[in-house]
Amino acid sequence: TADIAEYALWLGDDSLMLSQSLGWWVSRAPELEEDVALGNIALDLIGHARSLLHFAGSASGRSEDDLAYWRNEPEFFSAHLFEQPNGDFAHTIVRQFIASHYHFELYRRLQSSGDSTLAAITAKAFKEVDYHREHADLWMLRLALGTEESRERLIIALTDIWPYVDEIFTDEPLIDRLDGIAVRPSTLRDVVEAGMLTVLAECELKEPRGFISSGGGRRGKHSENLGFMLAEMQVLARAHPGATW
Amino acid sequence: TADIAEYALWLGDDSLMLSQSLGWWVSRAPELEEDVALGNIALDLIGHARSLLHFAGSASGRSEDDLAYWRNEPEFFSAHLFEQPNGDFAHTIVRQFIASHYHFELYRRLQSSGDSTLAAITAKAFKEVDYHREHADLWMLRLALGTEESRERLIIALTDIWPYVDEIFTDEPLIDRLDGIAVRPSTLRDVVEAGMLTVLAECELKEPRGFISSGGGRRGKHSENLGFMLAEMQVLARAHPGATW
Amino acid sequence: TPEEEQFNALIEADSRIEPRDWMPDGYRKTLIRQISQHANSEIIGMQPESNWITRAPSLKRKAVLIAKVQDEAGHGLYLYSAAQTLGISREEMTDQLIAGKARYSSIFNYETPTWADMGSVGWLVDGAAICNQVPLCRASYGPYGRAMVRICKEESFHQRQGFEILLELMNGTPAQRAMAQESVNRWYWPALMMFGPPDDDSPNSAQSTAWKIKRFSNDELRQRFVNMLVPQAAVLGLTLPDPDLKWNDETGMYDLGEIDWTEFHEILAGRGPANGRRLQRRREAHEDGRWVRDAAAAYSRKQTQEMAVAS
Amino acid sequence: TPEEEQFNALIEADSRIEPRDWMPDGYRKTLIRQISQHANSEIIGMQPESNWITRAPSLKRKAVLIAKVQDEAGHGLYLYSAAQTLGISREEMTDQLIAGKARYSSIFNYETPTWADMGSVGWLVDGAAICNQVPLCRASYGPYGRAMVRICKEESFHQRQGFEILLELMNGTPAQRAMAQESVNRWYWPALMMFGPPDDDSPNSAQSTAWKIKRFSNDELRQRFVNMLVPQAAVLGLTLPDPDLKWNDETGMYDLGEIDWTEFHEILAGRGPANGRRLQRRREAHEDGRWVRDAAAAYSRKQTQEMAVAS
Repeated sequence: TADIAEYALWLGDDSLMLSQSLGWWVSRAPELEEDVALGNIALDLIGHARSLLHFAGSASGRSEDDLAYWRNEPEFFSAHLFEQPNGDFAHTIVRQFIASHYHFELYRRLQSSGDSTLAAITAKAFKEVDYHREHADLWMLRLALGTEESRERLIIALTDIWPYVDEIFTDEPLIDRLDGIAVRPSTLRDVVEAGMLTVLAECELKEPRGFISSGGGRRGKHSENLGFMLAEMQVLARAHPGATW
Repeated sequence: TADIAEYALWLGDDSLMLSQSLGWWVSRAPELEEDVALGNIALDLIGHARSLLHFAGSASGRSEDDLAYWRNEPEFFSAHLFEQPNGDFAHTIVRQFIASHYHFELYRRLQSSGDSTLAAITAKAFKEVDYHREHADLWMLRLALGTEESRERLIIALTDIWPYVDEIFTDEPLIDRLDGIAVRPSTLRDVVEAGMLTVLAECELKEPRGFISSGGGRRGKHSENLGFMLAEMQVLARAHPGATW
Repeated sequence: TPEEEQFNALIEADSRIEPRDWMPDGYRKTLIRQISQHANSEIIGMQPESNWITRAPSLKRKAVLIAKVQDEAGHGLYLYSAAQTLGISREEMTDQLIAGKARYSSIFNYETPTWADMGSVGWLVDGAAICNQVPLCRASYGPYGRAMVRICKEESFHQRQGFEILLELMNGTPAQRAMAQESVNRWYWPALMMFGPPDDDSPNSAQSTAWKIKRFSNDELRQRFVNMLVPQAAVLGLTLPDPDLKWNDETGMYDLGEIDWTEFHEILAGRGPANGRRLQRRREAHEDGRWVRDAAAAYSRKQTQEMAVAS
Repeated sequence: TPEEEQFNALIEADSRIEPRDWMPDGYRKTLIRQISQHANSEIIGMQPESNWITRAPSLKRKAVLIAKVQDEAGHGLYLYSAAQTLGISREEMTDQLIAGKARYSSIFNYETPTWADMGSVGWLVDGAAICNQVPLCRASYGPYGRAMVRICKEESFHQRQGFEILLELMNGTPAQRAMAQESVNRWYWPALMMFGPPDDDSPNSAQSTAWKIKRFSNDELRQRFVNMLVPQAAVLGLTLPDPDLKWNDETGMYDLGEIDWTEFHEILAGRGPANGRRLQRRREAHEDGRWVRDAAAAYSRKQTQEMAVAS
């Protein structure tokens, strides 16, 4: 149905935009091992995005590339968290930390979705985001307990990125129409936050308090960064309408 | 003639790409005074670019915006210096330093070009680039003689940007066809370099030695940064073919 | 006290208070708060517009936009100078802003996802700012009033530019017209909220009015603004998104629909679209620029020393 | 010496030299130079391709490209490990690279202005690399040879992907076909130069050949490469930009046009299209990552201490 397709776009756009940012790191990471690790995560995410976009477009005859390259900003449904710029490595890690804890719990539950395609896609993805979560948790510890500078940078990054946590747990009317198929975002909050707070406690850090972004990504209202991301991501494809690659 | 138009594109594209980068600083400068100063310089440069592009397009019926927004990368003629990314403030200042010393001497001579339009445009621009040069020279001194950190950053920026000096003094066949109209780039080298070396001496710095980029901007061969710049600069205009703004 | 009487007399006579004059602590504090808040608004206000500098769809618009954002930096400078005459330093004001302790106009916590927002910000936001600011040109504190005279001149220019952007869009393609209307729909109500809460809910206003820092009530200014907007919207061919907006023959003014203040209070409480991002970017620019400011200061110290040695 | 005899015997017998074995100083130095140069080439070689990751024109191509650049990081790691067995540290190699004191393949000083370059780099550059590298899988030094086995497997996969990109372009629109041909025109000669100067101008080759580090001459490998390319170009419908290229019935090989080595020597001398930019970006990534590496090292030290205390 159109509702399931839209829900698949929520998930697919999240992964697509996150992988778009992570891909930048490959060749620029702090060490070669991280070029490989961040590259792996970007690859997993782009894989999830492709499956989800393919699924979302199948009813309306649109390919994954139609959806990735030929939609305009208000037609994307990513949450703002997934559109945040890379910042320094600490910002990237905090973004990964939140995203992967969220993905882990979301995909864990979606495996028993009433929609068998969604269930199959997320069953595969679940194993991969488990690794993403481990990778992020370990870096959270290293940065928090490593040096004074790394701890300071991590705290700044937490302040900057935490405002985007709220939106991913916000229910939208679409969810009411997908009972048994989608996971209601608000029901994820407790478990996901508890998981993150456990890691933060090991990091000897408290939950950041401060701004809360009002979001709107699920209604096509995006943070200012998305326009720049799409300009770059789509530029070549759009210069050659109708071409295949 | 088509040759004069192409020469006007050389100059116009240089200013256009430089102002495109400088514009980014407005709202991000190290102090409010620099938001204003870099904004002024960006405005001057965009003014020069508009006059030159307007002139370049007049024979072929193309507007300044046709030329700015609807040419593809190989149709631009900017030298690589003018396409270098902002980097940190020191990179921006070194880029300005070279660009404005070059512009100053170039426009000084072009005022007596056999082409009256070029002469008129550059007569006005000459006064402005004189200020740009003063601004850059002063910052060179501040950064060179300010703190250890600023000196170190300036030296790195000089190393990174100096490779692009050579290209702006390189003659191309077009110049042979514009005797009395264009300024032969190679004839600028001694004066411009002497002017820069004087400032570097005040900075207690030697001429940087290292790589020399082989350039090619005047033949439409660009540095890797230009594609990213154009993607951003042109994205909105290209999304609305035929629209006016 | 005699100083107090003199101060009151100057206020009474609509004269200017100057930095060297005695003034009550409350007056000084109120002004510092208001002027630095205004300066911060100019500085944070650069962000939503600088967002489109690199993507402006014509070179002319790009130039106009750079000039505008640059003007805002200039306004920040005038206002910081005015506040400094009251005994607060620029560093203090900057630090308060970056630490999230100083306020700035909530309107700049909205984002500018489309080019049409460059029109709406000029037409609606600068328009509302002018209605707020024109009376401030006569503010009792001299340096503030004089800064506002310069600022108001430039702001009215900015408002015209915003109007022009929207006009060009409304004369354009269907996509451009839709872009303009969608943007005005988003900005209209937030612009009305720029005048602050309704009069019966505005605690600080009475004292400020007595001191002739404030000269009209929030609701009065809001009404003026709408009276000005309606005919301009008609010229543009834009619909203002208030179904209850209509001419009232009795009052000779437009009746306004009910304002939903929930969003306003949410943003004030730090739950707006871009509160975090605005402060983040200001902090980053400030931190990234530290070594540059340090270099300039060190260089200037060395120059002074050299001159002292030479003389 | 007996050690020398044993070493020579191992070489003679086509056996592997292992890290614990005695080896002549020159052999060790030559290997360190060659392996670290090769590692650096993989690392710098990530740049021209990562240039298109964010702009790849389809999600499939984006994924393939990320995987490829990531493989290069992996190759860098294998090769650094192999070099480390010879007594040089990763830090030393990294520092030499960033200081501009270590070489890397000149081919990566070319830029990739178009998407078609992702095809040409794969087909031509990786193709040439494979011709160079396959013999190295039998290199006398064990760790190097084994690293090369893994690398060669992946490289041949990369070459196929480059071929596929070009094939897709050549099956596409006229603009895509033009993009492919233009790119191949730029990369063909530089790829041929990857095999190094002509044999009569290649000073270090004799000793390396004796030590079985090098197994074929530059010109032999270049010839093999062209023999492989010509039929593939025919399948693609691409013209190789050498008017003198033609089949020679006598030799049973293709005759090649004269290579203009001027550009090659210019780039070696630091006057290429992107020498400065490549080192700048590597330096920036290295410097930007310093605090991260420091944090990881500090954390790991603390963990070790805690475990020591606990036990």
